[in-house]
Amino acid sequence: MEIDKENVVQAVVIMDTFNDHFNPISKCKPMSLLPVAGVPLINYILESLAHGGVGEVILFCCQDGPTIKDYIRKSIENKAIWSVTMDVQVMMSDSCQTMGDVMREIDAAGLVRGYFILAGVNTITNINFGALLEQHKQLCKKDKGAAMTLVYKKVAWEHPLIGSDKPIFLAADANTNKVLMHHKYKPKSTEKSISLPLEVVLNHSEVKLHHNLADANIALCSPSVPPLFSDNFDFQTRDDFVHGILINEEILASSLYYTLLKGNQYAAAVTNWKTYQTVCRDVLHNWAYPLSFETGSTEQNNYLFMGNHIFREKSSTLSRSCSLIEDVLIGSQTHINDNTVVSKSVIGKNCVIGNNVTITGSHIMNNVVIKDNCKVLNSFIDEQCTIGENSVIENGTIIASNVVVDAGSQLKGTLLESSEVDKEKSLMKSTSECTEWENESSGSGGDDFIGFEKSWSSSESCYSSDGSDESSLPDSPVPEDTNIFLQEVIDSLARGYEEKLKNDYLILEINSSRYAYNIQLHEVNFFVVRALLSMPVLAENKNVLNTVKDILKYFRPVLSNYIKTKSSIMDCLRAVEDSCIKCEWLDGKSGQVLHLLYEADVVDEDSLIEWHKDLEENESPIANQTSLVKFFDWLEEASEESDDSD
Amino acid sequence: MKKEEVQEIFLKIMKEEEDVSAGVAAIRTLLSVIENYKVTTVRELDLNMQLAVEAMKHCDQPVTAISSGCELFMRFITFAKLDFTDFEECEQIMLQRGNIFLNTLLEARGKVAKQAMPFITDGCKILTHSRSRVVLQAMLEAAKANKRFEVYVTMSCPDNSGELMHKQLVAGGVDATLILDSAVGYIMEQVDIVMIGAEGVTESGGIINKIGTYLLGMAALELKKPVYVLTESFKFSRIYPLDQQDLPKEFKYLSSVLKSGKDLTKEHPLVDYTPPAYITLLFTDLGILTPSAVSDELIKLYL
Amino acid sequence: MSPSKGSGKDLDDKFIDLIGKFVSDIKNGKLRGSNNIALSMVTLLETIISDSQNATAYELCTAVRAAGRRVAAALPHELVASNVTRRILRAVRDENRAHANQVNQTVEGSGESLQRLVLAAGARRATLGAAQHDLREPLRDHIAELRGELESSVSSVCGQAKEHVHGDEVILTYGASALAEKFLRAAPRTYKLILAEGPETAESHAMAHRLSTAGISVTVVSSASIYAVMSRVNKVVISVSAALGGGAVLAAAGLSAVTQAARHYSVPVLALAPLYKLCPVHATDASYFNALAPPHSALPYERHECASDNVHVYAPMYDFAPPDHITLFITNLGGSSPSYMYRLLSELYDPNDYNL
Amino acid sequence: MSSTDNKSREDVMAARQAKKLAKQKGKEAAPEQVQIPAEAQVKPATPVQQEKPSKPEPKVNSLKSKDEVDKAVLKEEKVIVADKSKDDIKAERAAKKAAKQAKKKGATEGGDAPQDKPQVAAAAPANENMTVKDVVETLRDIAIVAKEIQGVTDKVIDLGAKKAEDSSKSKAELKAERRAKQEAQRAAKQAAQEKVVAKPKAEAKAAPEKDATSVKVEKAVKPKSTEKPKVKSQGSHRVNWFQHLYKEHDKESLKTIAINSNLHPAIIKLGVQLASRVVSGSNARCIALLDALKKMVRDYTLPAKTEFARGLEAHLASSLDFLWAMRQPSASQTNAVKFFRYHLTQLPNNVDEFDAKKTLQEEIDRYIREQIDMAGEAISIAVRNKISNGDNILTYGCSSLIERILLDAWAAGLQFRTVVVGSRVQPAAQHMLRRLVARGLPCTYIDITALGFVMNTVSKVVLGAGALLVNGSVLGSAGSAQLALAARARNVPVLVACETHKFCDRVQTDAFVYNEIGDPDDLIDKNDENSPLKDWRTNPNLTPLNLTYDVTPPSLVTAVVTELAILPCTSAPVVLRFKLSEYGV
Repeated sequence: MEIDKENVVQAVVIMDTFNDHFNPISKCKPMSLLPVAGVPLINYILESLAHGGVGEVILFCCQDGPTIKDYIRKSIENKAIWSVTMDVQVMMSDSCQTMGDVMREIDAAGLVRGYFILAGVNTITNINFGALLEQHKQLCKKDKGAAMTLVYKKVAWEHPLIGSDKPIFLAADANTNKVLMHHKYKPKSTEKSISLPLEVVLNHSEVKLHHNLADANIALCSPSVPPLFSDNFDFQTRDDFVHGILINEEILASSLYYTLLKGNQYAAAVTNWKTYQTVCRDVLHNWAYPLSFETGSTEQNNYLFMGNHIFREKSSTLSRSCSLIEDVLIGSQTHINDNTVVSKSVIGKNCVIGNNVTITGSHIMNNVVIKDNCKVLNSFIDEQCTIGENSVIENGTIIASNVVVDAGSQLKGTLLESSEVDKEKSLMKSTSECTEWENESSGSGGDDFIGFEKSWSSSESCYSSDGSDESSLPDSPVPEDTNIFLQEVIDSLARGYEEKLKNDYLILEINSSRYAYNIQLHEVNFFVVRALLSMPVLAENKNVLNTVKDILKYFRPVLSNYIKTKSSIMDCLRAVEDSCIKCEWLDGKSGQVLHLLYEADVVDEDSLIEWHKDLEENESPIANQTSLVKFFDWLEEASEESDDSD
Repeated sequence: MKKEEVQEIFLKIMKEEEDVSAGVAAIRTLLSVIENYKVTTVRELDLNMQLAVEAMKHCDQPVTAISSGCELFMRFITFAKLDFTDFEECEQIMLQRGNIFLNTLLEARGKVAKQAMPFITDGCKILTHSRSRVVLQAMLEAAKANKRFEVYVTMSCPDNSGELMHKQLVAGGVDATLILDSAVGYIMEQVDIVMIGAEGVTESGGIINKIGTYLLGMAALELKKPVYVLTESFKFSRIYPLDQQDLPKEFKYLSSVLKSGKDLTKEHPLVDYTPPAYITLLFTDLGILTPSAVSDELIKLYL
Repeated sequence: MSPSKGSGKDLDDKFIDLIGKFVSDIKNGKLRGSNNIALSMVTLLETIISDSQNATAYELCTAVRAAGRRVAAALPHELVASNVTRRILRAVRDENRAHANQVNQTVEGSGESLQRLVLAAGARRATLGAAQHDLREPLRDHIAELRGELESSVSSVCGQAKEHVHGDEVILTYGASALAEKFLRAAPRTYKLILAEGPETAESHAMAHRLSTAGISVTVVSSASIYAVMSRVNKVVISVSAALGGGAVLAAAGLSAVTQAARHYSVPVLALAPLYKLCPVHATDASYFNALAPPHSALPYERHECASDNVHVYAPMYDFAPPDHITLFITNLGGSSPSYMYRLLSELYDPNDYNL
Repeated sequence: MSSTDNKSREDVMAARQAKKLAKQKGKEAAPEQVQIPAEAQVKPATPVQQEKPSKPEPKVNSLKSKDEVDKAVLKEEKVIVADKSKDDIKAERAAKKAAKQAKKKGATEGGDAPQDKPQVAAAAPANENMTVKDVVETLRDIAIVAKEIQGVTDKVIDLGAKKAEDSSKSKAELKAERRAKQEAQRAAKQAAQEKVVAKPKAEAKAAPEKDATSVKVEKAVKPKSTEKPKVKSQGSHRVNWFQHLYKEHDKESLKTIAINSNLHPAIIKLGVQLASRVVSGSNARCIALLDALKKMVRDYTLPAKTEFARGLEAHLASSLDFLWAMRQPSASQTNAVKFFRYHLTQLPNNVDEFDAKKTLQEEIDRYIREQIDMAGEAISIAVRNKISNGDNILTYGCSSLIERILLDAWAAGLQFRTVVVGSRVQPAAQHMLRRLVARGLPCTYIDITALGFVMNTVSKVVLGAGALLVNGSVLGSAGSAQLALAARARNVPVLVACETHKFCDRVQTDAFVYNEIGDPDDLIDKNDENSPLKDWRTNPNLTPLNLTYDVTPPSLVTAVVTELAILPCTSAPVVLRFKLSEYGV
């Protein structure tokens, strides 16, 4: 393939999803190594690229680059099939926070030579990329401006791929397949009507409208795409890009196209736990052929087919009396003991499942031990976990690796992580989520995997909980001045808050001013929070804390956009400290504010505690505020009680 | 050399070693005959042999295996004879090769069992008839390889050898059920495969086996279940029975009965003949054969 | 017994890369058609043989076997590849025997037989004895021979068309197959063809179209009406994807329906099976027959039924017809009845290589 | 594929809408709203709908309102009859008119726009037939729709077979008519707009695109364009053993009949529906026929000084000729007619017209109730007793009876899995699957080619039947015999569920003596546009053959389940004899 560099089909795979849908799993291992039907995601994408005649792949990692790098190295040593025809290079850049940044990076580094395929690591497909890209090139011959061809799979409206992800509405010219309008609903959105601009209909002889498309997160890009990203620094995600292009098509002089996959082509993206379930099932049912649960291993046919889509690795052992109902995948060396019933589940390698265990709709990774008489329903258990006897785990409980669940514990819709603190937190969280389940399950009746609904709703789910009781204190001081940026941010936020603008726009604004004044990221984090806490509304308002609460609630997306990493959380806390000192109306309420932030799941304990520590170290004025002290006491005891709760 | 002595040796082997089949026992007897009764000429040897064979056929044991085994051994002798002129040396060679021969025979059962392995699939139901050492071994090995399968064993009158089979299977951790001979038709529709042993395999590729096998075969064919026969190759014999009547008497009845001169039509035959049409495959130490392959083998040997 | 059960260890890397290339070619559809696959497998093994530094029987057997095993592991459904491997192995063994001219040269064929048993020469064990000849030269001829056979096989199978298909007959064939198509073209054009479309509709239709343009009168029927038309059919001609030990047949899904119907009306069934498709496995080994194809052909993914939890959609890749459904196998060597398959197998392969 | 899915969704919407409207006894407001929602579900903004009702506007509206009215009264059959028949006539007129317009347009300027040509071409031969064809084409499209609705409104099973069939059917019709008219309009407007500026046309297309009706517009035109070659080449494309069957199939018969003959509209409509397979499945066809007859009887006016029986008989004969020309009578239909004739002859000579009509109608109702509804129930119970927990029930294609059986069994709390076998050519099975899944039955769907794969796990095979012949062989939809054979190979018992009104005294040993040739184009793969078969008409050597039935010999059938008892199918003659003594038919 080295001979003609030019004709080699290039593909860029973005190894991060830039969201926390898979927390806490995605915290402890890179998304790309999350196993779907027993096979790490990365294998699927690589193999399908190889099938599609791609010659060169750039894996772009923003986190855990090294892990991925040596994973790739290993599989090349093991002569993975794709390694023969494809050369894979891993790019790393921890500075990238969004896909936009990645594209800019790529543009800067000049990695792509020409037309290329842009896919996410969470894509699972069996399409022939080469052919599609060729098609895109042809199209570019016709329309110089053609920047990107989006790839969609048409499915029934009721299909879970749509139901559980953000549905798309798309209007396009029927003759040219030029995208005219692209609208992404909020998940489970109830809006029944969308307004189609008249000119869309007037200017085109025929218009196709699609409302039942599943986005496989695949795009065929012209060379012009990375530069476009660089020119418009407010493009954060692909959707930004799409909208940007559509809104000011003339200015950017580029246009979008879309293509639908044929009947026998499969494509889906794992965007949240629900789609994760669906895709796993599809893989088991062989829709993604030739991709299968044996993808990536040179050895095929190591699985015994036992009817009803039950597969078990040859080396796995079943006891006589255990029964597998349907849609079961059992990895190698796993042993299942007597009277255990497994259905609609994936069980990884080297697991030991005890007697009288019931496992339904769950995903159990490698080296998990489940003791006798357990019940595991609609849950995800990551590697090296141990589940004690008689425990019941259900409703989308997600257990990160190396957790030991004590015997007889009951977990409903909980997030469990190995460290004690987290555990306690998540248990608290669970209270709120459990309520979530009820009203959701009532919403979509009899949905098997209701548990996994949490994944995307988690962000909202957090404000449904309000445990704190605020004492409302009267005060109305005036906000003091900070630097211009802060002012700008405050203004835009304030405006946004009054006019109830969409958070996305605000984020854009903030970013643009960020770039304008070129502020460092951590400063941005700091100032955003600072701004939030020093909005004029607060000044006039009587009941500060409630307002703060509302504000937090309203700007949750903004926050979650900026406050992701640990460092950013520290920024945020510092901002709180700062504003508590600077703004009178927050005087003495730092504790409550923190509590709110904490309830809103913006900050987590360990960072809180850490922060609290260095507060005391460099004895800051608020360190010994009663409210603050109260809050941390409460935090302590909360942890204790949760500890004896399990 | 005394006829009784020979019989004694033979019966001793049969008695002492539970799981050695009559054919092997016979051959071993013959070997020991060669050892013990020194002779000087090939001719004498032949005489001795024939005598011994006769003797064994008359010691009240099911004779099918014996005869086929002996036949084979005689053939072996003749081959051996051809190679050498000097009788002394010939005899030595004969003994030494004889042992090799014997060992291959002893290995046979293991091989057969191995052949049958893949046919015992996880979760299948097997019907077997009477007691066959090969079948037993095959099933026990399958059980060891933690395959989950059920076995139905016929009682198989008159000697109820099925009960022993059943006992041994259960002991070996196989999920086995004992059924009446007359329940074959009833059980047949539930089972997936029929797996039986054989006392002798005829030129036609059919088998001679414990009485009731024929019926079993017919039922299986009617319900389209495959019939697999597990047998060692030394049970191949050069007879070609046309029907049940055509089976040699000494096969059907114990020599004692024959001697007693009773009216045979009133007697229960011990074995029956199952024509090749009812047999799907034979698993032998020579490999997995279709019935038609048997004659091929025999022809290669005897012509 | 058979040398070194070890995995690909006993192959050096350049071979492994070669194999990887071969495998990925097939997987990415660059290499299609059983015949081509067989041929390129031969080439692969040839290079392995000629490049392996010391070419004693044992070494070669080990290398070839390892290669074969590796390919088989990667492409379990390309039975042809394994068959070719077995053929080569057999060649190696024969050559070896020829050199170390052993007692049992007289015994034609190899592997177990009563005769050998009786001859009791433990010689059989010494098959791969320490004979240190370089076998490359003679093997080259063998391989050339084999390649020749592969190349000619299709034509020699089709050559027999005239003997089986007569004018004014009604022939039914099932699904699309290059071999069957050639065969039907080779026959005198006066017969009428009923083409029952197989699971891969498009190919079947394409084939129907080609044949009809070639001047054969073709009637296309759906796979549902096979039974209905069968009573008018004189002969059924099918091309198999593998002829198994014991005379059973592995072919495109839906074949059993055809053979059953044919049997019901006692219509003779001709199975086109070039020698390289004969393979010494038996019908039980589930892994071959439970291979699932993507179910799109049965039910398009767009239907939300197939996403609902209590719906399973199956589309098997292969179907399996028992020996008694097949009247005649047509190989390069002419017609042979299912009951005779065991013989062909034992002539082609060495029993020790039955499972690689 | 999903375009139909898509469509179906909106049609469902439309249906609901319609019901809602129906409640407010068809105000004049109704029509506009009605057709808007049909399309407007997804894009209320398009101006198209507003300006859409072009020339035939007023008439159509009135018609529409009619539609609504009779949707409203759909529940009670008495009234529906009148309405349906009436607006039916209008439907025909509308269609005819539309077509005429189209033709005129086409004639006036010799097809400048491509869309025009086919119209001209088609319009040329005989506008009578073409109008019918028009309706046929549209109706064929609706066939799917009808099924969908059946699927959604689960009436099919709940109120026993009779109601089910009737309701779903009438829905189908209503939709059919409304669509028919819309098509007519659209076609007309199409033609009209060809010569107008490109823009409105553009919208006209833009609008439908979404609910996939534009596809239909094409459809409505395409078949006509291909019409000529078809007629021409037909001779060469007849599989010679089936020569005797082809004439029954070809659509020529549609040309010959004169719409404005004295045939009863209900009959004409039924004819069209039969020809276009809107009404299919022997039960449905039987009920439809009886229903039509009932209307005919009711509206029959006795000519002066003729005996009622004779007069009606004559009338009946002519109508039947028409119907059978449209599609071969199914056994159920012939039996129904036999029964009707019998009661006609039973009438005393001096009977009063009113009483006569009354008795006849009652008889018809009784027949439907006893022979179909109650029979179905009896059979369902009988089969249910044969199903045990953990069974794997395999069934083929789509049969209202089987569906009823399975759903009842499931409702009765039996735990079993259903294996639905379909074949590519007949999509019916997929609808079956859809309906079963909707009720939560665990299902497995396979193509008929996968039979061998599942058969070893199947515990019973339950088949529906078109007819049970007197020699015990079963006339079922093509493929059933194959199932029976495969089942036999695995010793799986095969049950054929068949009401005794489908027993018929014909004898048949293979699928050639009597059969029906389906539309050869169904064989061609719809979803790849350049299918190698598409030009088969120009290739004399290539003949797609699409059989409708095949015959399962008694040896392959374990038992026939009838309302009388579970019988060996060899005892068909006994049943017939028994019925003769019972009902005189």
